[in-house]
Amino acid sequence: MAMKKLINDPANLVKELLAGFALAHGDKVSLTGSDLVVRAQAKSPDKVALVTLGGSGHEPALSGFVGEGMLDISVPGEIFAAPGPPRVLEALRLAKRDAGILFIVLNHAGDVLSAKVAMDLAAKEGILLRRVLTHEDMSGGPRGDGDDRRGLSGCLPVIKVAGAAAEQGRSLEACAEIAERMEAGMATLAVAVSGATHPCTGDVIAEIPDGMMVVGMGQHGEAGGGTQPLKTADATAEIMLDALLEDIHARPGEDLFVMLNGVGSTTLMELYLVLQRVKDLLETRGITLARSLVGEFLTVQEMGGFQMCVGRLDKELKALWDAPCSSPVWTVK
Amino acid sequence: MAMKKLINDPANLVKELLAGFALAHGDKVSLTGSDLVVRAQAKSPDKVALVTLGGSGHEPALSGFVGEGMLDISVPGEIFAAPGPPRVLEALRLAKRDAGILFIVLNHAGDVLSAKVAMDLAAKEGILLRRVLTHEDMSGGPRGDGDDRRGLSGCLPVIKVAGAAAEQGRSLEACAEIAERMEAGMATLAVAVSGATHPCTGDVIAEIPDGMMVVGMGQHGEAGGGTQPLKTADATAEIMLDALLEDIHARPGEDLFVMLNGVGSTTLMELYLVLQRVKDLLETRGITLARSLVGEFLTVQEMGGFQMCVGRLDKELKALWDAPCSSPVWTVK
Amino acid sequence: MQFPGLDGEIVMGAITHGLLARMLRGAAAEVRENHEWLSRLDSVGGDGDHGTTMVRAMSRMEQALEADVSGKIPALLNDVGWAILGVDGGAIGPLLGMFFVSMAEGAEGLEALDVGDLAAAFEAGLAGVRAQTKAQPGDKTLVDALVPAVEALRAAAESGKEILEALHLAAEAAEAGAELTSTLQARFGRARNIKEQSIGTRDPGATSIALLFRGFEKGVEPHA
Amino acid sequence: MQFPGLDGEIVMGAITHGLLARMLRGAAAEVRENHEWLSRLDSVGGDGDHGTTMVRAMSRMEQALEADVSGKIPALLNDVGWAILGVDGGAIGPLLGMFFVSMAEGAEGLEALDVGDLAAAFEAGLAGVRAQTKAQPGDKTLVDALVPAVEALRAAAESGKEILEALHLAAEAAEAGAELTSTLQARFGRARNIKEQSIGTRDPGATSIALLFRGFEKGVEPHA
Ligand SMILES: Nc1ncnc2c1ncn2[C@@H]1O[C@H](COP(=O)(O)OP(=O)(O)O)[C@@H](O)[C@H]1O
Ligand SMILES: Nc1ncnc2c1ncn2[C@@H]1O[C@H](COP(=O)(O)OP(=O)(O)O)[C@@H](O)[C@H]1O
Ligand SMILES: [Mg+2]
Ligand SMILES: [Mg+2]
Ligand SMILES: [Mg+2]
Ligand SMILES: [Mg+2]
Repeated sequence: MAMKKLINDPANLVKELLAGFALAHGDKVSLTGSDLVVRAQAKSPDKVALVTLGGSGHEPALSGFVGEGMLDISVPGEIFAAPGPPRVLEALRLAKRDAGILFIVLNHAGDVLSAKVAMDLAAKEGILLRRVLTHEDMSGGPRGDGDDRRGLSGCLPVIKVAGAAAEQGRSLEACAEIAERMEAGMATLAVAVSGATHPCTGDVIAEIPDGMMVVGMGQHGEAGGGTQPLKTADATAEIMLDALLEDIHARPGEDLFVMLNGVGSTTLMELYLVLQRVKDLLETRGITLARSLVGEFLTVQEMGGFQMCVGRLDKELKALWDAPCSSPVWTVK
Repeated sequence: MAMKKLINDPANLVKELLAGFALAHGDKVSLTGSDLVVRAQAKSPDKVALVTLGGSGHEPALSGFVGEGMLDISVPGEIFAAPGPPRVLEALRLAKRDAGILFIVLNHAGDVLSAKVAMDLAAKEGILLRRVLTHEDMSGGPRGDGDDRRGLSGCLPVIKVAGAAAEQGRSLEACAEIAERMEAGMATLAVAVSGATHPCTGDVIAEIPDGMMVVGMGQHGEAGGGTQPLKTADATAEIMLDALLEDIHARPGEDLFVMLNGVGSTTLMELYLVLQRVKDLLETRGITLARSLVGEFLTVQEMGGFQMCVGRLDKELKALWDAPCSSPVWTVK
Repeated sequence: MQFPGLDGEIVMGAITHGLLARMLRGAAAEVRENHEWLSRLDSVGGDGDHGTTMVRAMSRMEQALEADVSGKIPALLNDVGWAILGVDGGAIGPLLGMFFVSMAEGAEGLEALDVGDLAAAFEAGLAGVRAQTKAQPGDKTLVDALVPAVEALRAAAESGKEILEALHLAAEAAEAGAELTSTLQARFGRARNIKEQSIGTRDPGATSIALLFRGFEKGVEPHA
Repeated sequence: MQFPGLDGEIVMGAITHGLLARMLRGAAAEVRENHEWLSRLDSVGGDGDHGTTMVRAMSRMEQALEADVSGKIPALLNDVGWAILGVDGGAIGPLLGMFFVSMAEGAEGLEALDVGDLAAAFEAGLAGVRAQTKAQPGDKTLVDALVPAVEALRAAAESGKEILEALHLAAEAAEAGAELTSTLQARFGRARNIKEQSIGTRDPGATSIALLFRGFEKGVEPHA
């Protein structure tokens, strides 16, 4: 697979992309300090702040989730690499407030470690924060063994509801509880149909043989599931949904959201087919598709495939899901 | 290039994708009649209606442009094929009103012919409408010889400003004038770096050799420009911007918008690099990047590359650009 | 002249409703047999779907033939036209659809068509097509096959030719016109984008017209 | 013992600021020489960037060495630690960074380190790493090289070994620990996702630790 990317010097890739990102979404976000992405209009300091960190190369994630009703700060790292603790600490200092910081960390070793160091240092400075770890990738291991489960695109719904709660002025405890409730009720499963390349090194991220697909692929092409023949949209939807519903123990009568996150070259066209099938399958099980979200939110360069994230919604979470927000990836009036 | 798409029976592809599309964006759009895409909340009948038509397979276009402050109805055709006149006529009948219909047609033979037949029939039924043709693809031929220039993603800004004008209650004449002013001041140029496949037939849409790119590729892989070695993001931006600025005769002191429309597998990351460079280049020419739009609006399946659309903005067009809207692809509060 | 074995629907020298249906079925068969060639021609300068679209148009036409209970020539032609207009098929759908819709107008009120009536109906069809497009003969479109075909039919009518003979001459003229398009540069349709590179290949739309007229002829030919 | 030719900075049996700088430069050289191997190891169960990230960390370390004007061991170690923390480099950055930052705390107030001080500083560094991760020896991480290395240094100090000898024993122990990781299944880091498939390859992080200790030794060795 020859790399065909329109880039400049790989050494400046992240700096340049952040500059362009801030330019493209200047009404919603801006850059500050050591390339921290912050809201264009800062949230009132008496409200809980939301901060996250993570590698770049997954655009629009994670910085695209910054904005009113969502994140206050994202700390973007290098391509697929967590930012180091100093910049994370810088973000925590910037967000420091009496109301506290909800610190959302996706479960990947680098992110977790960087966050841990930064939090330890922040604690010494009297910065009040609560960490919420997202680890909803069911391909990592059995539910309960949380450490094995990576954080995939499910961070988006978590950020949406917790961000809405913070915007409403709820306490740190309340925001953390909401984030954790959302997180605990969800699971994500990925399918990959074609590979991608690392934009700096040209290294192949996942090679998927012709006519095959891989269920359970991680965010950087890590293996984790079975290679199997490429299926129809309907059959793929069914395989994935069945596994996810079993994982979250979904029961008839429940309300769920479904997010379909295209990871790169898979078209919206395909995702719409999958969503349609998901809805029908849920109906036959007596489950309501209460909310849905289809698009490219957390990508893996030009990889083909998508992540299906399914989660439980109660009345409060639904209201928070529907609450106003304004970020590059999600605007609710 | 082996086709790797998650689809079902190709014969039902468009029906299925429209159902999923309407489901995913049920708060903004719905399906009616013979799969016409309409706004979830209809516009007041005393305001001008906006209608368009076009082939499918370009998701989110064109139906993703339906919503408050944008289109009232889109008539989606088969994959890459214009809808036949009867469904177009159905849409015109549905939109019929004393205020009139602004009928936006992208310059492709099929669309133009289908629109023409439908308009002739509509005229017999006393339906008041004005057609606006978008044909801003500068690779088609010299400016002025409009018939040679195809309608590419530039329809989006046209729909945005004309839709905003209609929402403000302006007359059909005024809306048409605004659409035409926007259209006359813009040009689009496409670059392709990798090909795609037709989802129904598996046919290759554009084969682009390793290490090469094609400037001036049409929306369905039609040739139209030169094949050249793949360049950096900066160099590509410069080649394209220079050509576009010359085409629209941009002068120092002017305000322009730039839209970068990813057509499939090219990442947002790359588009952000291009935008950054475009801004710098405009600055050195004394031109202001007054508005920008980066994303995937009108795609060509999994093709790699993007369309750069550049256009003149006056005070009124800027205000209309910023006016509230709510469609699957564009929401302004 | 009386064609034997054709359900007795034949009126000497005139196309009845039944014979029209045969003509149309003949056209459908001819297109179906050659659809891969049509797509191949379209893939040079267009999007390679012309054969597929024509087959879909022909299927719609056959459905209209199946559904028709009017027994009237104009009604049948109008239904066929609308059926073809209903194909989401790019350029060819509206043009071919309007050809038949306009033909129906040209045959208004007639129970059967003699050679002159047939020429008039085809002339109306051609006018319907030309109302939709600025394409002129020489622009490498279906107009290049349709104009000579209709002219040949009119000439045959003027010189008192029989229907089968007239249709044969029209088919020959359409084929000659289509063949000639390979020397032309496309000025309409997707193929205009490839400019000079369109020279050397027949226009797919013109080729379809040639196939339709060949099929009309075969449809009314006495069965061997 | 006095090493000749080392700028007169050597105090018998103790690591001065200048010698510490040599140790660190030695480590950087050793990693740089082997970075492709490190990335190859990481590409089995991880994302293949470990060598690249380590090189970036070493470059940052060298910048800190360059910039250092304190002349103090704790300040130098702390600067090096923060420099490495500043690398956007996934898992290894925070762990290695905290290793040096914590070492600095362990050397607080000292002008030079005798073998016992050095052991204590490394123990503080190890504790700093272990405060960040639940990984235990046997979990196939850098802990598997670091623990035996630090233990060997402590044992050498207890038994009155000289610094060079002590660093040699630590390097040997680190290498043995890193080599042993090839028999283990990864329970931390990205490689845990490939489960049993991680067996058979050395852990990249542990391998880096072995290279660092080998480099420490080489850095203080008398020049040939
Ligand atoms: N503007 C036009 N005027 C006349 N004929 C046209 C025009 N555009 C296309 N055609 C005819 O249609 C044919 C292509 O039909 P088809 O492939 O079905 O449509 P599309 O190009 O939309 O895929 C061309 O070969 C040409 O004969
Ligand atoms: N949670 C952890 N605890 C201890 N060591 C870890 C942990 N995660 C990763 N490591 C170490 O880091 C090494 C991988 O480093 P590196 O490739 O730089 O990071 P990343 O996996 O983020 O790309 C592993 O070989 C392992 O030794
Ligand atoms: Mg075609
Ligand atoms: Mg077509
Ligand atoms: Mg790694
Ligand atoms: Mg990494």
